[in-house]
Amino acid sequence: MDNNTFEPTIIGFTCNWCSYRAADLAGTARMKYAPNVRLVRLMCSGRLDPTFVLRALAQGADGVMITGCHPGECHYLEQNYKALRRFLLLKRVLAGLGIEAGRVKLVWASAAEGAKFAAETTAFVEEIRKLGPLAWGKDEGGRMKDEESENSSFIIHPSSFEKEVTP
Amino acid sequence: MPQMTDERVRARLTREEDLSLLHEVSMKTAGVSHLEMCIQCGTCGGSCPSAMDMEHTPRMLFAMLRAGMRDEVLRSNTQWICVSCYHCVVRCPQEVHIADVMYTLKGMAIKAKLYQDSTAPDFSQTFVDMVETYGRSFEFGLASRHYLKHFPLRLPGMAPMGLGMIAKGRMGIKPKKIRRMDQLKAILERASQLELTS
Amino acid sequence: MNQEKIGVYVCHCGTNIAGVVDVEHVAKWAAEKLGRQGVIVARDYKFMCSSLGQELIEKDIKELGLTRVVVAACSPHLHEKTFRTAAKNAGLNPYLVELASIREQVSWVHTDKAVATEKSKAVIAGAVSRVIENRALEEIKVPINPNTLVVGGGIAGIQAALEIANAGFHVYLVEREPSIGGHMAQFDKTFPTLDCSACILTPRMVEAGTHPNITLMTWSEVTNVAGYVGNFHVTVKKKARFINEELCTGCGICEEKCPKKVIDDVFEAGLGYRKAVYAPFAQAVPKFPVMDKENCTYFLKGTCKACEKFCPTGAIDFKQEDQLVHFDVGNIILATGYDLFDARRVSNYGYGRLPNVFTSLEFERLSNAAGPTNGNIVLRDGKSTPKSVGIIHCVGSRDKNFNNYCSVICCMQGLKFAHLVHERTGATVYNFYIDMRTAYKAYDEFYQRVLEEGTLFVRGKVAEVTNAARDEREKGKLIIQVEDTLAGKQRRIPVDMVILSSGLQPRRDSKEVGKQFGISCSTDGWFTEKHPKLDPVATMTEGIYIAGCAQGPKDIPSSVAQGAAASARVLDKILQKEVTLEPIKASINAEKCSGCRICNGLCPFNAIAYIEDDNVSNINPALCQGCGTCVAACPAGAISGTGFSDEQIMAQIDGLLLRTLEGV
Amino acid sequence: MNKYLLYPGCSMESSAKAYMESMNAIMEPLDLRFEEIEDWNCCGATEYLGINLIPAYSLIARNLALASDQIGRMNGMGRTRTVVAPCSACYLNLAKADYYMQERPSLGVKVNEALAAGGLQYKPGTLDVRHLIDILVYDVGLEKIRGSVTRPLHGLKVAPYMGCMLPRPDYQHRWSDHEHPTELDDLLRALGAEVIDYPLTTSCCGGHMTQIGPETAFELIRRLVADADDRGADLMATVCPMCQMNIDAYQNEMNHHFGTDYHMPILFFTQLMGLAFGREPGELGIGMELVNARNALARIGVEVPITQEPSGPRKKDEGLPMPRRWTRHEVRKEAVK
Repeated sequence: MDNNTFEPTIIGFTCNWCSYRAADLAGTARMKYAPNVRLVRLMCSGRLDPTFVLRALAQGADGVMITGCHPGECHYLEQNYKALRRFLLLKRVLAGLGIEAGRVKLVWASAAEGAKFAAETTAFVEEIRKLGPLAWGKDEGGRMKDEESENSSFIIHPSSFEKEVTP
Repeated sequence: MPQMTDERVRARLTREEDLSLLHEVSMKTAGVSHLEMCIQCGTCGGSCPSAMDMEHTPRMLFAMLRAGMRDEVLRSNTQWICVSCYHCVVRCPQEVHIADVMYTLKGMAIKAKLYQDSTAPDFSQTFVDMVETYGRSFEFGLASRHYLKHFPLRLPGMAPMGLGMIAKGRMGIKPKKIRRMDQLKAILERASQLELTS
Repeated sequence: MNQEKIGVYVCHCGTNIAGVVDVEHVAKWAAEKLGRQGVIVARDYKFMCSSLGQELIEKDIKELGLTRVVVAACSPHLHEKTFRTAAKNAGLNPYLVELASIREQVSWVHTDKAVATEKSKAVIAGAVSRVIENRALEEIKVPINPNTLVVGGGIAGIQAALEIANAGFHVYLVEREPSIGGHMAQFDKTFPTLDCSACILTPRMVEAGTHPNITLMTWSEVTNVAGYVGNFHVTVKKKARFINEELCTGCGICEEKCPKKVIDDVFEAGLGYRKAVYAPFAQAVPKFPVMDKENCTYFLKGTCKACEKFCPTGAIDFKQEDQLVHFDVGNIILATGYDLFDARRVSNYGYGRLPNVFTSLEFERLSNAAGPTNGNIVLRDGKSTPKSVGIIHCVGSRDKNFNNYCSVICCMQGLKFAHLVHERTGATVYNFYIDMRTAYKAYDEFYQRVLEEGTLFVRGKVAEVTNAARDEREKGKLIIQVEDTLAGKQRRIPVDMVILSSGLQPRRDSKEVGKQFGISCSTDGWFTEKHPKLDPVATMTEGIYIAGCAQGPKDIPSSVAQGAAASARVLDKILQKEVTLEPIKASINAEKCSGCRICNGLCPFNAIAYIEDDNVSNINPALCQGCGTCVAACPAGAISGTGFSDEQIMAQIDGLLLRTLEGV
Repeated sequence: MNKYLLYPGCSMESSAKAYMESMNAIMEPLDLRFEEIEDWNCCGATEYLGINLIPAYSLIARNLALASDQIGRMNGMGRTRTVVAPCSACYLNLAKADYYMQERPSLGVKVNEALAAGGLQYKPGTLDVRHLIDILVYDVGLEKIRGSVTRPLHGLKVAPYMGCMLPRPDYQHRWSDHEHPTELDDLLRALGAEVIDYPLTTSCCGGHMTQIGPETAFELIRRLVADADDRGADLMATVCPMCQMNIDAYQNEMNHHFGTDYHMPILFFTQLMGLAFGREPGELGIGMELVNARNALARIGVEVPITQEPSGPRKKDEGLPMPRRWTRHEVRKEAVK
């Protein structure tokens, strides 16, 4: 074990129907991948409120992985497209906040793609490792105060993610 | 926490001893070879216009690669008979980059000195030498030098053709040279170093 | 600091978890470090899912008065129900139980024990934080309308309709074409028994057509579906037949007298003709013909009416119009079938360019005694009998350039063709295959039989079919160029006729149909089942079932089995009289709602309606599927989602990042 | 006016001079302008790829880098993303290098590292590499071509020969079909020619096998020529210098090898366009082919003047690396062995 290696902490949001099952499948098939990702199960990638991502980053995550069903395969018909457009806007917002857009990644993984889930996870850990720890919003001592994190969670009004893209 | 690099994950997935050759060829091929996806259907061997002169059909070579039969594969004449027509590539149901794999096998055979007939490797090398000297290919010099070495008996027969080409003004007898040969040389030199490290 | 009393249970799963995670340490850690959050007990046990393990939890709930439970074990998809039921038995609301997956997400995918143990702690901390925010939920119950809609009148749809009708419930059977019967009606023989397809199908068609519990609607399409499980409102468009069904006797005189001949692209696969007024085949059900408006001389030029003149009962009605029919059903079965892969796309096989290359459906019609050649297998010139025939398997299937999947039926279909050609023409037959797939009962025996008959098998995917002869032997022939992969040589085999065993693909409009009924399709376009193994005929949308090739390529026995299976599921629902829904739903707090309507357009199930008078939006809980997209989108935070609320998720994030350990 | 960058390729200056001349002759009526990539180098044909991967792709990519640079210096209306390659092999190499550098980013990184040694760089995917016939059919359009025809090629039976490296592997999806594309057929029909059904239109001419394994190549040439002859073609039309060279220059050898007597002229499609546009054979390089097209073209009333074959001693300073007499000497030495 190399103590000098930066080990990022990553929060992964998974869809109950595809990517969470892909993670299950990776497990059943005993595929090994980087242990840095901790998963939150949602019913759909469409449930992903961008503030969840900001919350995770504010609370100490170095990166966030969002996973959903392949376009056209959503169990709720088309909600993953909504996740996609939120993701694209979110990246712009993060850039505006001075956070590397690469800290958030969107991956499509069907329930059958355990191998893809494992590979993408490991790859993402490497990408975050290259970016280094997220220093955003942290005061000199380290972590951000809770009041601040509450505020920062809502600097972006969630509706802006819908309004801008709803024709 | 231990470091889980790409390489470590990949190494685990491909630790199967026999797959190392397949993996090596795949890594040396331009683009993504999809070599491991071959289902042995024979579309390539069926499509090949020059299959009748090949010792092994491409399909057989892929099976041999999978079996780790390095010398047998590199010694095969198959890669040298390939005419790069890409029929197999567009028909392959598994999208294997067959023609590019053939290029890879040629390169590996040359490095391992495992080709049976030096005609093709020499032709390629002569061509490359010309390009590295002039930056352009030089058909006349290439053809004459090549025929001289490999088909001397054919030369009298080919001479009328060559003369015809010269007579019709279709074969320059003097090589053209690009202006910034120094630049090209620097690029190729660096590329050769990178080739060795990859 | 909350008031909850939480129990944490860490499962060893034999050595599955305990082999990698230090479960005892984890349990001890949870008891110590998560005490501030309300964890009053943490235990580890060999198999939590065993009855003893469950009893352990039940006992703690009763004796220690636990108000929340976290089980750190396998994936919730496996045992969530087990532990929720255990909690219920002990008097705790089942939705106050959370599973933390430390097997699939930790012990099975990581090797370093220290790292795995640390990650397990984080996963458990996340679950503990989350469970505090869980709310007691009640299951939702909805009454079921006993009528059923079956879409598609092929063999799968007919089977499903008959099963339900025979059980005493009403079925609406809707079919797009003029007659039910589907693709099976086009076939000559069925593998492996070589039963005459029509002989076994038509009795079923007649039964469906005359059953008192079946309302048959052919030449009709579903145009709208609203509602939800138990209570669907369906609109069907009955296209104008221009035939008065009350008067028509199905005598066929109109068809006989109609002067307009049209190539029949549907039933005859383009090989034969029909009239502008027609019944697609002799045994069509219902017996009434339809008039094809696009080709009818009267509709095109304003004169003719030959059919009207000769009709003995005056049943021709040129003024008929399309009709919309509305009815309610409780469940829907989609059995919409497949389209044949268009072999023109494999241009190296020459279909459409080389006359004597035929598709499988064309060959079915050629070999059918009721087909355009009365069952004579002839070349495109209509008279010559082939002396040699090549049958190519896997056309358009198992090929990343076309369809990636195996079409399942093509091997057996190719063998059946080989047998028929051999029997009827005595020609030399070659079958070209990649892998011979003859799984299922009596299929491989059929392969043996075809081998015995002297069919020549070549293992190799055909590279091309060409008319460019290289020598005299090949002149005037179709040459099949292939690598014989068993001989390891390229071969060129000249034949007179080539039959392409084309694959199956989803209906051209399957994606739109899926959308209409609120179910999803795979990337290939087949309807997606709820679970590929354990729930193959249900879909993610409650009350909608799928059967036959609409779900994926399959043969007749499997289609029939699925039709029956889907009907069994529907009968089960009908007999339950009411349906229980998972209480994962979104709801709108009218106080907070500003009536901005952003959420309305986001819901694919039309569950959100805007109430003009109150200037607020409202969610119909029966329609809501619980995806949570609207919850994430509401700018006022007025929408909350049970089971996956903002509070639950935020708490879980904090827990996963171990922020909660630091205190508030 | 449509303006593009041009990558001519080595053959256009030597064995395929007729292609170059005829291409230049049709530019003006079709309102096309090409600007040659300055100081371009050989694409490596099919030879370099079989030796070393990174140098081969760096060799190709130098051209792409030069083209990008040059576009950067162009201004106003003339800006284009398109590099036109009239040679199928050059087209394939340039297009494939661009594609593979994207498909396998590690290749792109290494190639750019090599290019950097020459002060160059290329961002994969920024150029459109296209073949001349692609430009003519899809940008100029068949309507415009039909409108420029003053001498329709009525009565001339042409076998359309696309060759293999143009429609395949086609990672950019530019062609109507990989096996039986119709672009050349349509273009020839627009010129008024009678296009025969030629199933071998995308079969291989033998490529470099004429150099390294002539027997293999002769059989491939025979198939093409025999089928075109069988189907009554007066001549073949090609879009590729290598195809033209193999079928034209080696036809005699092939006949000799099989004891056949085919006389199947093969012209560049641009030569036929030039004729249809009313240009004279001499302006189009007609007569440079070894299997002469004189009789075939006489059918449509085009008279090809008999070219005076240049003779006389070569100047000393233009001397060959190896004089023919010396060659014979070598022959004898080889024969004695």
